[in-house]
Amino acid sequence: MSEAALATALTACAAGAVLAMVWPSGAGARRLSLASACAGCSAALVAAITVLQGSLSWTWRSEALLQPLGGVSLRVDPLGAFFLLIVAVTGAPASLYALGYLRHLDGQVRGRAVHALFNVFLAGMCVVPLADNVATFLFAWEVMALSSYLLVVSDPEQEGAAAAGLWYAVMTHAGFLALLAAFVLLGQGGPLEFPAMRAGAATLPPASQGVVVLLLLAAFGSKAGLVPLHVWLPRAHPAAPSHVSALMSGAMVKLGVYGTIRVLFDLMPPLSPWWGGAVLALGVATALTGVLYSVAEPHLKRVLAYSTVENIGLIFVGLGFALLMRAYGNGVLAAMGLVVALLHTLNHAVFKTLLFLAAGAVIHGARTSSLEGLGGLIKRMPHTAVLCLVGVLALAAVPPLNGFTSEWLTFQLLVAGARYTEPALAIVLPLALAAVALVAGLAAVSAVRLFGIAFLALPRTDSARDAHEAPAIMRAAMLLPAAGCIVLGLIPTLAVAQLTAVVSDLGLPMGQLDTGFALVLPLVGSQLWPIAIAALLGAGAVVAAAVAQTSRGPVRTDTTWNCGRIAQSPRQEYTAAAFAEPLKRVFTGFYRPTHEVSLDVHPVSPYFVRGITLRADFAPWMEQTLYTPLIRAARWVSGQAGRLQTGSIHLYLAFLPGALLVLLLIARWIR
Amino acid sequence: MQLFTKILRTGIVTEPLPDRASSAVMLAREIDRRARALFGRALAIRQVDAGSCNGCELEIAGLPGPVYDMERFGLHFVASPRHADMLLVTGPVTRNMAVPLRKTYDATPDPKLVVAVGDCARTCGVFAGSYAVVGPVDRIIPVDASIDGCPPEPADILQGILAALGRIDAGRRE
Amino acid sequence: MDALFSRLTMTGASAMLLLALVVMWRRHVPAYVTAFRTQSVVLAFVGAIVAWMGEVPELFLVAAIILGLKGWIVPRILAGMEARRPDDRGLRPLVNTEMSLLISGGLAVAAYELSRPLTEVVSLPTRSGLPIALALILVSLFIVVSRRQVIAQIVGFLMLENGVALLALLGAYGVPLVVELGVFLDVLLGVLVMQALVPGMEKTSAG
Amino acid sequence: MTPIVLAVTECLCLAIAAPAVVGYVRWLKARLQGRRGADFLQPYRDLRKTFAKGMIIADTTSWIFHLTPCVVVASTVAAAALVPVISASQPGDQLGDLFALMALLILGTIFLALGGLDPGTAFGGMGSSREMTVAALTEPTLAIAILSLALTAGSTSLGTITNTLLTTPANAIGPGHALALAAFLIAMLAETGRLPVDNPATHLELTMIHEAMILEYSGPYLALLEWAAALKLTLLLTLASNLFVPWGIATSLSAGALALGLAAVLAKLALLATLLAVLETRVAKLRLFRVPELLAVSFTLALLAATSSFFTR
Repeated sequence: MSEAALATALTACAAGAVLAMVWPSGAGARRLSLASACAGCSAALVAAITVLQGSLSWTWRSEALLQPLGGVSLRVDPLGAFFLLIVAVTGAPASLYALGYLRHLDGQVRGRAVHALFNVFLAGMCVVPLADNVATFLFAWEVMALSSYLLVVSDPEQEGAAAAGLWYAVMTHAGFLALLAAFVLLGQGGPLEFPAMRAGAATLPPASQGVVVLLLLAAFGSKAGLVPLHVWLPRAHPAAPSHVSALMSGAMVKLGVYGTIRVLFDLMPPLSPWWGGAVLALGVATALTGVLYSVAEPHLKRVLAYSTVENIGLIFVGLGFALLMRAYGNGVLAAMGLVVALLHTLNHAVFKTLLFLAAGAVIHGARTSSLEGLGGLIKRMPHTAVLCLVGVLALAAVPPLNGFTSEWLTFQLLVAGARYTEPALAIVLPLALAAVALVAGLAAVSAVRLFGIAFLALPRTDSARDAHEAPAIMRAAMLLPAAGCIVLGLIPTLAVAQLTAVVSDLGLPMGQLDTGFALVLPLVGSQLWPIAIAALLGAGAVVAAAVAQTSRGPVRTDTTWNCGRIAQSPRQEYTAAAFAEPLKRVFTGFYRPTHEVSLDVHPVSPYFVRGITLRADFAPWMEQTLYTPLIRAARWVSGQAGRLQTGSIHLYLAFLPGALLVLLLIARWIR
Repeated sequence: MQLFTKILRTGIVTEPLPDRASSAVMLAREIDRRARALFGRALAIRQVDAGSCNGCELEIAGLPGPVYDMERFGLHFVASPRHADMLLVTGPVTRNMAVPLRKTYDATPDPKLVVAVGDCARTCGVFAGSYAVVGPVDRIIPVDASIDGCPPEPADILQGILAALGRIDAGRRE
Repeated sequence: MDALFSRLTMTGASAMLLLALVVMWRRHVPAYVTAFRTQSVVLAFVGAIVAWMGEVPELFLVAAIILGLKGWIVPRILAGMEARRPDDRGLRPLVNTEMSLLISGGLAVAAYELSRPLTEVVSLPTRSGLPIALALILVSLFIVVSRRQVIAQIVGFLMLENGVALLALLGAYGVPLVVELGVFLDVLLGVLVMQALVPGMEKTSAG
Repeated sequence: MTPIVLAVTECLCLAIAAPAVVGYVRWLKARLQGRRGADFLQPYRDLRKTFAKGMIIADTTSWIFHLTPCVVVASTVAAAALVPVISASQPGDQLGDLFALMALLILGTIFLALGGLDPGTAFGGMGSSREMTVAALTEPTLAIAILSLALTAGSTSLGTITNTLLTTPANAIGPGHALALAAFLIAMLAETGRLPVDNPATHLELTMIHEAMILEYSGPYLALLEWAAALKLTLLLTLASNLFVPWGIATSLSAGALALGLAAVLAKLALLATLLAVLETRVAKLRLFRVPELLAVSFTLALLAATSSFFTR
């Protein structure tokens, strides 16, 4: 069953890629390729669910393909299937959405290329979580990276696309090299098959074990966007077409999480607690950095990109906790940590897909992507507004939406950890709890700012004033993840039940977590019953509305009260920058804000001011401190290398024996 | 600590209010029954300075204070006409304040009352005939009660408000 | 009985720690003096408890001296100094308030971690208060480092002394009486000397 | 069945008592200012009047403006349903725990902020921005205070915390408990917009936080919002009294026990409200940018509470 479904999925994607190129009419190419992409995602969904339900696992091997690298071998197990599920639930709405979103590209070669690459991208992401040897993994990983890179740079008139693509390419390939090195070390010269590595990893000397973990964190962290390797996300996401950003943020980034889990929990034996602590700290730092920037960022899609960084941080908090507990041999808590991390991965995939698609609809409809230029869209794009509100509330982690359940579980996790462990942790975990709580609060601020500035009040520009609602197909595509947010929020046990299979397959004892509709945690003696809470909220709201209706007073419409001013103009509204100002002041040490005010005064007297221009920005100190030196060093090295090219043919010939000699010596020395 | 010992030593300094309004208060029109029942012992007031010399504001500032304590009658000032039941208007209406006054009146939900405070509000006082003055308050919005005096005493203002509410009977009627 | 004993002493100790935190939060120097006075009273109270429940009668005397000296005389002297110095309420500390508070929180947490070996060797019922005493010492040191007003620094020094006394009380039911008296004399002399020196110090440090 | 009925009655009790608490605080403050003031029933009269008044809808607003009062009321009521009031037998624990309560309050705050942004006035946006900032900075304190309660009680569900404290009252002596209470109370002042964070009686838009968001509301909507604010204050006071000083709360469902519980919670509420009034008479409003310092204080207290309650448990 699942084999067939998976085969269907991959064939559908391949067919989509081909059709996009060869079909005569542009519109037909769009429809067919994206339809087959959607079909592929559905098939992948079926495959994933069958595997998770039966918690079965099967392998498939072919020496013919990728022969020189040792053949392709796939293994479907619950962990891989779960991430396949994530790819599917993100990919299906994205491809539906693209049907309407990319209509303007019909008849252009670029359109065909984008559709084809989209299919390739999907196929690559479907294969990554199933790879069972290094060759397959790296191949699929690289397919994924290259296709997404091309998609990022696909729009020439998108400003900064080339620079974003460069950042992305450099980061992802640095990650690739680190990954290669790590796998080679992990393989210890043996066959680079995951089962062999799993067997051999126990005998890995601790020193090289540390190196491996470090390299892997760098590699997967650069894909997932861990601080300080997150710099490419806020650059690449705005440049890419929105359905691609949704796919990257919802699924591709999560495959970095997948890699971390696969290697640290599956291939490698329990590590020393220090690594768990390090991952936890890394997660906290990532979450705080992401949320602080997402609160202050003026660009709509960059706000979402930074909030992705934040949520990745929360996921890694769960992972680090699980690593710690695994190191201390507390299997139940480790399992709980892993479940929380995976659940939040799924939840974030769903609502972030929704939000990126909504952002695409906004940019499509209002033709501007800066929050400062938007406003009042709730009247021009009513349906998008409702869908976006759902996503924003999930982002803010409030009941009864899915963001809340995983947030709640994270809190419970840290409390349980503080109760059941020795003093060292009891001092670390409260700080982590405080940080996570702060992140939750700031995420709420960012959510209110995003929705309130973009959709409420008066439009701030003409383009926002005559914005138009997204086409029906796009709204239908957004409806899917919105429904997902609500269902997963009301019945979290749906997902948790799937996760038990994953965790027990990784050999961790699954503590009893789910009963019916309520999440019950016997460990901390607390439970959550989202449906009941939702019912209570609904009842309260209905009663309140009814009470408000019963009043006998006359109701009339009037101009907004603005202290007797003659006319209200958008210039009186609070801007996105102003909304974030208090936090900028509180965390001024983090933002390092820069202000430059320039007065344009009348020549007659400095007291007649014609205009004031204020440029407020904050210093990107992470880039400056970390990447500027690196770039300078790279420049220097390449400059030195340039010296070698004197142009004399003899020197070039002399390089050959020299290189040969060096290599021979190295080989001799290794033996 | 000294603060609270002082509080204890001072005690309550609120002065009782005579239950018949002074002759300074003039009632333009009776409050209707429903509004009276509504505002019986709860009224929110928005103060509008329609161009006064701020003498009346100085007196009005005494109302929430300990001596006159308007809160004991269930009266309090609010920050927005949306929350208000009564507009307390001072000053001759200047040209610049005519529109804002009108807008403030429109921004106040029904039922609502208007009390004009001070001579200027009723007759434009010494500013009568100035090119900058449109006219008395009732030229712009309907006035329910007015209080003479330049400026009127806080007690008179309080009695005027209560008279407009029909809680004490006014000194004079039109 | 022992449980009550330890909890009471611990409550007193943490009250003293909180009073040290007051210096971080307030910017008004007289408040510092009040905080120190109250802290000394609490210290005397803790001493009395130890004397009573730990059956160490001579500690009653020590508590009485603490009450008289640190709870009355020294604050009087400090208030006198305060009256004679220029008003510098706007004077910011070297570390801003949020940071100082978070740092002191961190110091307290660290104190818990550092004093674990100590609490393991001590077997008295009062040992659970030791980390707090250590935290008090660290925080007062931080006050001395991070404040600009000289009086605040003196208060920090005195609170440090309180912390040491608290550590002695909880860790070993107090040091011999003679030593205790010597310490009191030192404190008194120190304060008097500082009182003489403050004007000069103001000039050099406050800038 | 009985527990459900009891829970509903408790929720109703809070809802009905809420304005009286506010009125009592106002009356006491008036007395402390040397005024006669209005009696504690005044808020009911104000609410009745505001409910019956006409309503004005600004022409720039959207359906969010109409949704906000309903959601704010709903979230506050849902939060109130989690709080043990008269009896410690807590069907509310089925729904959620303290973290869920926190999230429900945040839900209300979020919609209040959206409602403030919807008309597009400067003051509304200002209020929303400040309210969200304060709410975000309060979260960590609340979380750590909850943690220190959970460390001693072994659970984050309200009923369990109350019952554990009732069975082992020794937990209450000692620093952890007191520190957590202090931290919780400071965070509560910030959450409910009382002095020194926000002045509930101010008329100056520039100093407003909560009031600035509802400047555009009138009539029944305004009444709903004011009543929800009162309910929020009351439920947080009840929470403080029953989580930290649960004694007197009914542990059985006998009439006598319930009566005693009612009396006890009323007494505790009165005490806390008096403290609040005295505090608001004593302190002045902080500058907005000193509020983070206050929250840092409460955070430090909560941190100390968590650490020490770990070591004493």
